[in-house]
Amino acid sequence: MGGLLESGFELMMIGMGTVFSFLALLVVVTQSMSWVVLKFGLASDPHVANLRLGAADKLPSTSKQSAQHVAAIAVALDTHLRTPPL
Amino acid sequence: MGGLLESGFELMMIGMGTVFSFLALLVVVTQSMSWVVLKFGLASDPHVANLRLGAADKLPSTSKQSAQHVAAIAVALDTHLRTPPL
Amino acid sequence: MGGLLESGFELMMIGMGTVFSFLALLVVVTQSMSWVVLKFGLASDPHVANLRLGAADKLPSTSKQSAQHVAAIAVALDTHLRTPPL
Amino acid sequence: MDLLDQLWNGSGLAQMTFGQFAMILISLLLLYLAIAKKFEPLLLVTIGFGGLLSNIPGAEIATGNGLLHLIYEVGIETGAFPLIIFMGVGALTDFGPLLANPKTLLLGAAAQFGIFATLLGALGLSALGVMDFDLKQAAAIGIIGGADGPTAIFVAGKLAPELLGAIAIAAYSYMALVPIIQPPIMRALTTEKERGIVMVQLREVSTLEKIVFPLLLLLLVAFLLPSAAPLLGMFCFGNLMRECGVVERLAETTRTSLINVVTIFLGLGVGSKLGADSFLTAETLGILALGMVAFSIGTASGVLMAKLMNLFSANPINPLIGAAGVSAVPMAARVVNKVGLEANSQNFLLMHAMGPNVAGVIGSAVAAGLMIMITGG
Amino acid sequence: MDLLDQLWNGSGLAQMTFGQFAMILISLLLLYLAIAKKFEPLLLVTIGFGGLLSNIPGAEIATGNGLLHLIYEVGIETGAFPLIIFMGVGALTDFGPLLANPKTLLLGAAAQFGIFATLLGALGLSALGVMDFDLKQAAAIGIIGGADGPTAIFVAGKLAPELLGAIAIAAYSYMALVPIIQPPIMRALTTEKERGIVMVQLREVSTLEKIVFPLLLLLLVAFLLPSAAPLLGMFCFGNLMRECGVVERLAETTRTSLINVVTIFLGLGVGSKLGADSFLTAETLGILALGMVAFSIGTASGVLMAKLMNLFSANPINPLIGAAGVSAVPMAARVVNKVGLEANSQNFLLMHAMGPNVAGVIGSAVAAGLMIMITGG
Amino acid sequence: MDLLDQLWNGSGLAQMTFGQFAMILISLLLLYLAIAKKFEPLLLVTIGFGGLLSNIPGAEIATGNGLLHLIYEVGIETGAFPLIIFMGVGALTDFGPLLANPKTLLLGAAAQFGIFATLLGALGLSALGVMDFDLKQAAAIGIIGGADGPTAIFVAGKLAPELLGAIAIAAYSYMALVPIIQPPIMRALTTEKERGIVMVQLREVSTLEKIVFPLLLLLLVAFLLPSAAPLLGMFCFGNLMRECGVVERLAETTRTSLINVVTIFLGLGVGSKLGADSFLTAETLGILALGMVAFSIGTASGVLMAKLMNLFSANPINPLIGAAGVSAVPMAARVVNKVGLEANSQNFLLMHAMGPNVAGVIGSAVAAGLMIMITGG
Ligand code: NA
Ligand code: NA
Ligand code: NA
Repeated sequence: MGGLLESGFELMMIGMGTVFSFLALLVVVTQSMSWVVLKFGLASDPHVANLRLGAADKLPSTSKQSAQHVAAIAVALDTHLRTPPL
Repeated sequence: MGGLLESGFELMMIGMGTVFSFLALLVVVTQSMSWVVLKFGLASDPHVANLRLGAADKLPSTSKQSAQHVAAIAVALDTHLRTPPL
Repeated sequence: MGGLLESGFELMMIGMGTVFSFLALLVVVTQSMSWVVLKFGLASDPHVANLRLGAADKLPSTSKQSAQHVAAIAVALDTHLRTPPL
Repeated sequence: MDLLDQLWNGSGLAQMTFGQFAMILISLLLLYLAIAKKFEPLLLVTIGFGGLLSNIPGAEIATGNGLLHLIYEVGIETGAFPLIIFMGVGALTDFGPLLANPKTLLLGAAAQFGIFATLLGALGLSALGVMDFDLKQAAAIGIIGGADGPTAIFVAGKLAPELLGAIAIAAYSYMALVPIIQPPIMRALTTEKERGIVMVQLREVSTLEKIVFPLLLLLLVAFLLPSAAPLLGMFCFGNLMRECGVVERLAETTRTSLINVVTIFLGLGVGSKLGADSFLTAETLGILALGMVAFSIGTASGVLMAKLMNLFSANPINPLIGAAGVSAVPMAARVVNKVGLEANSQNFLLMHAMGPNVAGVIGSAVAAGLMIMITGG
Repeated sequence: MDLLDQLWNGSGLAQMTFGQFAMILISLLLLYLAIAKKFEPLLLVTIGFGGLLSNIPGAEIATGNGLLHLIYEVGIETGAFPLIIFMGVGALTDFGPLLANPKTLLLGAAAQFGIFATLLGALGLSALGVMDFDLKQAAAIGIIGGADGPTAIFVAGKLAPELLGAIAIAAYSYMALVPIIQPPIMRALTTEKERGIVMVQLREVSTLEKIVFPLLLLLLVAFLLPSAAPLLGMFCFGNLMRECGVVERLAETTRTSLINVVTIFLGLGVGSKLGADSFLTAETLGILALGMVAFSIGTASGVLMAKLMNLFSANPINPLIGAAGVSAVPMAARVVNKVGLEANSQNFLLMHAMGPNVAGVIGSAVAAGLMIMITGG
Repeated sequence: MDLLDQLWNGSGLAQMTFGQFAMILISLLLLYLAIAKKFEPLLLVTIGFGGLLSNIPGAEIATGNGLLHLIYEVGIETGAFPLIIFMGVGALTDFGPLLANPKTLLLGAAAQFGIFATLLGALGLSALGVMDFDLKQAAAIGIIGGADGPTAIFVAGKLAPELLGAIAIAAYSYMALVPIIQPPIMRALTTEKERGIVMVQLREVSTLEKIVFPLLLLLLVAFLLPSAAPLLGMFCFGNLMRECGVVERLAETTRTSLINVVTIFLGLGVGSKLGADSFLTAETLGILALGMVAFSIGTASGVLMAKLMNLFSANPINPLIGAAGVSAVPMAARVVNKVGLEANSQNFLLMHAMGPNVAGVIGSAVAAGLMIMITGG
């Protein structure tokens, strides 16, 4: 009985210690990460936006192609892009 | 052979009896339920509507808060309410 | 070692042969199918459209029924049609 | 060359039996009926394609570790798929018309006579030596008359898995044929005047009644016929999610993604029972014939019950709506509407037929529970 | 007649025990609270209905090959369903407020004191001979204080499956009661002035930070506390899918169809543990009492921690947001907002409370991992 | 203290092997490529995260009763997940361009030369003693050249499950690298004038042709190569649901919720094969090298075949579209379009490339069926 209570008490100490240490470390790590991101301008909106540019956005755009062509290709691409890669 | 037919016949009698008794009882029970609901005005639309008011609707509304604040909180809440409880 | 390479080579021959034969046959079969469909006018749009007419479209339409009635039935049917058959 | 031999021996041309070839044609016929004729497409497209796959020689899709066989074991042998479909149907069902006129539950009771008459018929054929069905098999065949696919599949999976393919095909085929089977029977048993009866408009039903009803139904099942609890329990659960107003996101998923996914796999799993060996038997012909009888008797019983009730009812009942008591939701209700409009072009019976229509679902689930309990499923 | 006897013997009236009857009433009560009072309806509707089904005598839905028992075995015994729900919650969680103010993670740590105090309490009751919980059971009961349903179910499934029903009911009931349990404690431990503290507006958080955070969290778990990896791993996976911007179709399905389907089956599976035999015991009462203690201590610890942090913090922290550290997402954050507005009608704490709120999810998952590792789950 | 020891011994720092650390870095690299570079994100995000989870020491997520191992057993070992994905891809595929110009099927055939050349390469490396692949393993590696993820996973699961992780990584990596691998090969094998060829506009294809095609394809498979029936059967089933017009709700769910859910679990399951022990081997390097060869040879074969066909064709074929025959749907078709526009800014080849693109899916499934039959999967 006493043994059970004792191991419970020990578990409580270790447990709260672990939870606190873990989350405190997470505070530090998170703050460092944010500092790096902000310091090196990695979070600048253009950059983030860039990060999200998909292949579709890199499609060729030549000045000569007519609006009609562009529309046609857009429709075709749109249909096509719905297919997730195999 | 005869035994099989006989137990089939018995099953038919018992079966139709059960189906009829069960659904007839359901008629009575349903009518009673509806009677209670209508008699005691439990079905009045306001009440039913009330029944459906969620916690979100009970949020504080003070006369002083600016429209801006209300809008801000609405957006926040909306985002937040999408999270189903853990 | 040599045996393994040999059976690999054999597999390659048989494999490419099978793939080509299968797809070549599919070319012929597909072209024949399209020929039949187009030849016998099975692809005419009205026909194809007909093919797609569901039971709902065959519902009675009498000249006397008022627009109101039609609206009511439309609503009812719409609700009802959402139920997939048991 | 060895490999060429192996290729030829592995081909369908070398391995296909006549039975498999016949089943492929039957599967294509089912697909044709589903796609071109709109016969219960949600089920017949999936079952038909499952049948195609199951009769490809050497592919072993419907046996051993083949996908369709795994689907069958996981979802149908356990009863899980029909029960989940029933939950979805519950989430799609509006008990409003039934609650507005609860007496129509009796029409749903009467139409189940088709089930028991067919059971007797199956045993009769066996007594005559034409067929060889035991009590469990006869009960499973009878349930075709319930005109509810998931109920028929659930019962067949419990009582006669060896007949599951034929029973499912019969059930869905006749449900698809409801617009052809029912009208002559309905017209034969009613006068033009009866068919023209206009019924009083249904009252509005409150949300609270709709919330309480599935619970009441479940409690009645719990106290009186627990063996019907799996089927009706899941049905009531789906309906409670629909009506209670606080779990709309669950109800929405249940009646869309979930029921759709399970329908696909249910169909493929049933299709796995269309292998030539098990399907191309005399029993299948017997089942198809008995299924037709079951539908006809159920329809007739519903109509006659409505005429009987009319003798005692203050508000007149159009006897046509009795035919909807077989269930075959929602086709039978639409047929009632159509036949009613022929007699009286201002007489819209659809809403009135929806009461007996869903009552028929309850009725056949009750019958199914009873069968399972008594024949020891 | 034999069949009539069989019918009667198979009925619920003949078979129902008093315990089953009581459990049916309790299940109906859960449904009432869920539907009429909006107590965690997504879970209490499904658990409550599962409880109803599990106490229908003779239906065997929650035992053997019954659907609910199969669901339990497949989804809960394996831990799969709570983990998938956690993935879905990850896909729904916005770590923005937490990233804007990472120190609030400490509030989520403090609130976990409720877990360990309750564990000690459970062992204390056993030491006193009032109850008879071993270390694993006490640990599982303690996790109720984490105020996260899936975490509690996951841990109970590993450490004390025999208590799963009671633990789940306690967890969700108290999460539903958060608006009643927390405010008095929050008011007792704070002054009007403290409750009125206005916090500085949170900064905008960049997409990159949001993408990196779940990976950082997972790496920390991997290096320091791998036993928390299943729970936090799935949580981080869901969150990464949400934030990374390139798998939006997967994230969308995860937080809608997938989480909804799994919620339905999780609820039914938990409900299968509400059988009278296992639920109607003295232990259940003990668990309910201990669960209440857990919530209260967790709330108090969070508030006190916030007051402590205020002594060292440049920017003032409103101590109320510490109460959100128990998690109970999102209810606890809303309660904080409400109590804050009472003290200062211009003080919207919701966003500030969301940081500790999700920190509490992380904190209790960490505690859960530790418990499982140490008590040998 | 004992518990502190236990905590330390249970930590990742104490248990992690160098291999696990390396695999965590590799998994992070996959995530980086998927998120920042958009390399097949649907698969590389899920596989990469699965790889992370699988290399957390002591968490046992990818072994025993761990979630990822259960997913692997249930969904990949049985072949169910790749087949369901194939059904979903069928429901997403428009055979219109292929039906308008069926001869492009031959391009899809030619590109499969990459598969068999790679198989021979793998056996050659073994003959040289550099590697040690048997026939089954060589066949599974060759299928990487098919440039279809589900096909590669299905075949690897049957023939060489021990190589599944490496094969899947190679397949998806090279599919992602298609825009980098293919253009130089395409340019090297064609003249500027050939690349500028404008093809005649494709005709409209009727609904009936689209409905009949998947059935025709399946029948051909059934009669000639049944071992390809699981893959092509599910593909045709999905496509029939899409085109037949009567089960739109099933098709819609198949190409959204269902394929999304299965993609998530497929990715996690494949990721469970990225454990350091099985992945960090010389074989993996060999597989990566061979996979690159497979893609290059497949691309070249497709282009050369198109040039060959051009000698006999009335309507000129732009040889670039041959490169789409490897499949890698839809990336390869987009690459064709891009390279074509470089040569002639008015030349939109996308629709023309979609024919060989889906033909490549059929071609590699045929090759897969053959491999499984002959090497005895
Ligand atoms: Na029925
Ligand atoms: Na928590
Ligand atoms: Na391919």
